[in-house]
Amino acid sequence: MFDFSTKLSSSTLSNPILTASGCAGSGKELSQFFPLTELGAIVTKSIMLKPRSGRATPRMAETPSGMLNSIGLQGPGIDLFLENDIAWLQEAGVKIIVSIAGETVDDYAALARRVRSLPNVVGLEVNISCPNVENRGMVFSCQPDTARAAIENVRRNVGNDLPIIAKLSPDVTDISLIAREVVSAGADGLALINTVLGMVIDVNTMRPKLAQKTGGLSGPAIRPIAVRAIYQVHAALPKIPIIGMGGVASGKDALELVLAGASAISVGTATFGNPTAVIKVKEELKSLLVERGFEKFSDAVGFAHRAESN
Amino acid sequence: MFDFSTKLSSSTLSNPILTASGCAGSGKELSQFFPLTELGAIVTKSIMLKPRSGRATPRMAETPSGMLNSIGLQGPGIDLFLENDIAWLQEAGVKIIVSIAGETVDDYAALARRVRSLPNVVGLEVNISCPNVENRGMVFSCQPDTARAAIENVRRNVGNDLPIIAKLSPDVTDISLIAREVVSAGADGLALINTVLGMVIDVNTMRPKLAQKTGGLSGPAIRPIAVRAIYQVHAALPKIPIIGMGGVASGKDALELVLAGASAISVGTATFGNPTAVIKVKEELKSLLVERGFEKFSDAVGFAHRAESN
Amino acid sequence: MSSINPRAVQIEAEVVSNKKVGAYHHMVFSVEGMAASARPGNFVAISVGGESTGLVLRRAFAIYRATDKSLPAGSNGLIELVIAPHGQGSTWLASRQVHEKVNMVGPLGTSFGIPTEPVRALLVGGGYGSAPLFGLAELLKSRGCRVDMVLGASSAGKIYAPLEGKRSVSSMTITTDDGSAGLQGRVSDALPQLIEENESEIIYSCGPMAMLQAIQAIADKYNLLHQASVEESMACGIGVCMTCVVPLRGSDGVVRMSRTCIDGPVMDGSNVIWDSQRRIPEGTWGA
Amino acid sequence: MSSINPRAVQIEAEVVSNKKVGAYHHMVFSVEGMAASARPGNFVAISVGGESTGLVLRRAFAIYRATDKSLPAGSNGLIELVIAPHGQGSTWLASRQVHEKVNMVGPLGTSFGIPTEPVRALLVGGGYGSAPLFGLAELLKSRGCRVDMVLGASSAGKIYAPLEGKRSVSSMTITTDDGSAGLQGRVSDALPQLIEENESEIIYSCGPMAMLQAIQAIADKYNLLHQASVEESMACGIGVCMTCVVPLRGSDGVVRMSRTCIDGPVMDGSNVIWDSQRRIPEGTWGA
Ligand SMILES: Cc1cc2nc3c(=O)[nH]c(=O)nc-3n(C[C@H](O)[C@H](O)[C@H](O)COP(=O)(O)OP(=O)(O)OC[C@H]3O[C@@H](n4cnc5c(N)ncnc54)[C@H](O)[C@@H]3O)c2cc1C
Ligand SMILES: Cc1cc2nc3c(=O)[nH]c(=O)nc-3n(C[C@H](O)[C@H](O)[C@H](O)COP(=O)(O)OP(=O)(O)OC[C@H]3O[C@@H](n4cnc5c(N)ncnc54)[C@H](O)[C@@H]3O)c2cc1C
Ligand SMILES: Cc1cc2nc3c(=O)[nH]c(=O)nc-3n(C[C@H](O)[C@H](O)[C@H](O)COP(=O)(O)O)c2cc1C
Ligand SMILES: Cc1cc2nc3c(=O)[nH]c(=O)nc-3n(C[C@H](O)[C@H](O)[C@H](O)COP(=O)(O)O)c2cc1C
Ligand code: FES
Ligand code: FES
Repeated sequence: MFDFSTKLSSSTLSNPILTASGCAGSGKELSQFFPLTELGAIVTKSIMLKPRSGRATPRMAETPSGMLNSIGLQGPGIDLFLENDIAWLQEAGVKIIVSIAGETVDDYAALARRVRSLPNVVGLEVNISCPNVENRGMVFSCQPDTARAAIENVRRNVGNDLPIIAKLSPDVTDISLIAREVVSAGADGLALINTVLGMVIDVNTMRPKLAQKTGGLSGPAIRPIAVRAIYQVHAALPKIPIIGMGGVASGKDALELVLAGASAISVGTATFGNPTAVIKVKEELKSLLVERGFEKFSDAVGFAHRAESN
Repeated sequence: MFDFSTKLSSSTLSNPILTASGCAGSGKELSQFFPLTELGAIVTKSIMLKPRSGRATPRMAETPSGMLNSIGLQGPGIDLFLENDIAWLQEAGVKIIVSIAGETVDDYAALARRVRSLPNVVGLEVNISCPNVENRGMVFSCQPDTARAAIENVRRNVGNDLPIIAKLSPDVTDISLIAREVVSAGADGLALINTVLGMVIDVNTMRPKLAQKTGGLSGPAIRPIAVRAIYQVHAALPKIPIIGMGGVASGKDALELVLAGASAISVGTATFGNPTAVIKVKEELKSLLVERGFEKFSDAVGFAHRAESN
Repeated sequence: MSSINPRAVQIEAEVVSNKKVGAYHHMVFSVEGMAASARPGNFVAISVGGESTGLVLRRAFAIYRATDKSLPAGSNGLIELVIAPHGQGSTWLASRQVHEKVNMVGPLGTSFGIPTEPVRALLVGGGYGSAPLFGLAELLKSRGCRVDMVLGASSAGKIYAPLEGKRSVSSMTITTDDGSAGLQGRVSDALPQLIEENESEIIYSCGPMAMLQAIQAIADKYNLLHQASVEESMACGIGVCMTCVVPLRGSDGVVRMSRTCIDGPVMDGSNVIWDSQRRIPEGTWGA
Repeated sequence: MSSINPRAVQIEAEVVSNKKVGAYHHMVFSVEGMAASARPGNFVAISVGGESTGLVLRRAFAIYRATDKSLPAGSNGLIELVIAPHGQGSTWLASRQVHEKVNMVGPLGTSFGIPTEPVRALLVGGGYGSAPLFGLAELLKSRGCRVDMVLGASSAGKIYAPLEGKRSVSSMTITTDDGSAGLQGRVSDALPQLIEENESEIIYSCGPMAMLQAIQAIADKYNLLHQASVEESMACGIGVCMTCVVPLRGSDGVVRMSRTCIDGPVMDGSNVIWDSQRRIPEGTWGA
């Protein structure tokens, strides 16, 4: 029997396939296409303290093998989120990784307190790829000091039984440096990668296509960047579990990220092209691992790092 | 009559379409498919002081809408390069932008001295997206101080009539910062963007596909990153000419980069898929500009930055 | 929390026919049970580009007709679409041959609200926006409504108005920007007179956002109900991406950025805050 | 500076026929004048994936046959390829229908060297590596050479050896790894006996790098010339990207990383530094 379970620090998941934050609605929408309990866990869209309208439209542009989005963290705020979305997911018996996003270091602390002990919540993904309103809108995870401050604040407010997973932006000179910083600040795991900053210009209006000009690039186009980031960070911090994501649409894609060092895989943009993409990824990944003679999923994690002589 | 000419600091080119460094061989190979004099200029592969074997194979992997390469700057060294490649291009009457690459700050100075006054050479592209052997292989253009040092050394060795164009890596937290730094160090223009660091893992061997593990991602996949980088840098330094590149395969693609702020366009990976890609880009870009009522190419440069009210 | 059309399924739909009609392709797909649950106004979302494509997002297409009951028992239902080859995705779809299969999710979204009493309805379509109106016209007719239709486009080739579709309408007006068919001008130019002549009580519309906005202004003036099928860029079509939003006033009076794939595409025109592209209207919840 | 095949041109080639043969597709393309300038060993580079594809690189295919002179005056030349559907690119190509067009650049690369005197030649092919050998056999035969051929593959379905191709060979030996056709084993196992029996003077080979390397060892032992058609990943096929290199000893004795699309694919086997994947051999120029 193949053992498909995986561990994210203190939490064990039945399998390593997750949704990606912001790419699965409230969960309910996808439940029409497959039982959400098939997932290792659902990762919720990043929630903020207050309700938020998000950005103006157009919010998206298709790009070669990818897309840009600038949703701008639209959401109902933590109160309604817990009341509606989380309650529904708990009822459905789904394991949940809650993703939180703040505009200030204090926001992260306040959000962490709200979710630190909820039934079915097996992880806290701290999306620090957000603009810091107290520092000229600079993204938290792009500077070691602000990345550290956000995670320290979450750590102080969450006990050791809820894994804290810091989600990093790839738009930095040295992602291993940021990874080390957040781990030393108390993160139990890392989520790699958030979208890559990009822009599309509409050649008809001759202006940026998105209302907010720039957006986040996701999808298969960025997969080589994700694999590289995961490989680099796993080499630097081999014991820290990584949730890998970026352009995974098939089992082969997921396997690439696992071999690079990911202990779990989030599927984002692929769900837009195919509502059942997560199930496809899950089934294909399992067959590929079995074909290659693995008896446990965990043996494949970081396997591409083994010495050349093997 | 549409005026397709463009200026890169003190040099005027008949049109803004160039090859990308490392993507046009020595020029000769392409000359079989079209007269090289059709180009605004040819940008040569980055040349180093000494002959260089480059990296071991496999050196490339195809990726969704892109490719990874790790050629490792294979080349004959500056002596044979001037004797053979440059001599041939001069004979052919082609305008040349020479690209140079160093392992040390002194290499850049030595190379600059060798090319500072050669017939037909209309620009010096300084590829500082190379590993610095004196600083743990950190890429010159990824740190403000080493980026500055390399450009200052070139500036000291080149007169004002040969434009110095610093070619930057997008793999940095803030590309405008690096751009400002190299401009204040004496660069007359910028080339944006070099490849994005990536990796592909071969799911059969379960190791990195490229012999050197990581490689540079190019092609349409990275176009949104190029557009964003050009837009940001043009906003920060509106008077500095930019050679734009990254995934341009059609006139529409080129127009995006021009509207973002590029005064010239290099076509790289697209040439691998289509030997006549540069000519296609040139012709399509011209028609698109004429259709949109532009009388001069230069009026379109940075046009996407105009005020919203227009 | 609004949710996805509960009848939506994902299937491999086979192309049964593909015919060029003016500027459009009229395509028929064999869709198993999907046709039975489709209502006028619903749409389908289709994967485009094939195996090695760089196009990662689905494309949405309004259902032109869904045929189920009239077919012999046991046979597959049919869904018909009207495709305007525009960019890469629609051009790929329009070049599919008979027997090829495409991945289709549907039926999606809201449908046109049908009055319980017979009313005098005016149906307004722009370009391929006429597609969902013919099925609607049939349904309204069967409920005893009077149905007038006005279709506009830039030129004659872009008017989609097949003969069989006209069965259910009492009058059909055509407008073209260049005057190559029907009246010269925009549909909205023709509306006041049509509303007055036909004593219309409700407007159903589908077309570009600017057209819908102009119709809303007229509906306001004449104090008419207006059910508009809006069109925002959609990445997923199933409510999970939040790209397709428009500001919509809820029954509680609060304006929220609402998903047109779930709370739409058919929306009550008077609740939509029109002309809000590139900005969030003041007072929107969470702005 | 070596340079691209001076006869290379870029054309839209029309598919004239596409037949499945064992594990392969035998495809014929109408290529205007390209056939006239093709020599055995040359290859073509084809764009794959179609309009909206995410596949950005060309794929290289050895020319199986080029027909020109035997055709009526004024008609287009033909180029034939043998395609193994493997990944996305080759699978796309193998599913092209008659009358579809593909963008083709060719003829590219070096060709097999033909001795000026009649010799006794042994042609060795692995899998689709047999493709360029049949045209070579015809040419050698016409020059009065004796031609023996040995083809190997993992199993019978992967041996490409059409009847018409065998016309020019004096003997044909087949090996398969699983013994499903011919001798069980690898081609290199069969070589020593064949060389001795046929008194071969030169080996021509085409197939996977590991096979070519094994053949070189045998050629060295028997002191035979060995012209090998190598296969490295190629991004461009026309000498501009430097991805396709192998370490090759030049006439000056210096080993350089040389482009297999320009200095190859046919190379003098004794000058190739085999087994150099994932490392640069010591002493290579510029290493
Ligand atoms: C609810 C709904 C119903 C639709 N019904 C029809 C129909 O019946 N017939 C028809 O031909 N088309 C219809 N469309 C438009 C269709 O979904 C495609 O957007 C259009 O065919 C252009 O796609 P493309 O790939 O050819 O163009 P591209 O320019 O390659 O598209 C790039 C991206 O932009 C989006 N996009 C481009 N144009 C539009 C547009 N006008 N509206 C929304 N998104 C756009 C595409 O969906 C895609 O994600 C409908 C759209 C929506 C949202
Ligand atoms: C000189 C030469 C001659 C060739 N002749 C033939 C032929 O006659 N018949 C035939 O079926 N194939 C031939 N090939 C292989 C062919 O070019 C493709 O590489 C192969 O079809 C796989 O491409 P794909 O898109 O299906 O696979 P993918 O796995 O999608 O290819 C991804 C990338 O890897 C490269 N790649 C994958 N496998 C190989 C390989 N074995 N060798 C080199 N590059 C590879 C591809 O070119 C492509 O760039 C030849 C290759 C070369 C270099
Ligand atoms: C429409 C959209 C919305 C997203 N929203 C969030 C979000 O709220 N929080 C977050 O951490 N990441 C968000 N992401 C990033 C994804 O979770 C993921 O990191 C990224 O898209 C790369 O994965 P993919 O290529 O599989 O989509 C979003 C991505 C998309 C495309
Ligand atoms: C095979 C290959 C070789 C390259 N060699 C160089 C080089 O020698 N010097 C350099 O500055 N950039 C080099 N580049 C980067 C390109 O010049 C260009 O910046 C990048 O590929 C983005 O453009 P593209 O997407 O059009 O290829 C190389 C790129 C490729 C794909
Ligand atoms: S299209 Fe994705 S939420 Fe509406
Ligand atoms: S394939 Fe590009 S140089 Fe040989």
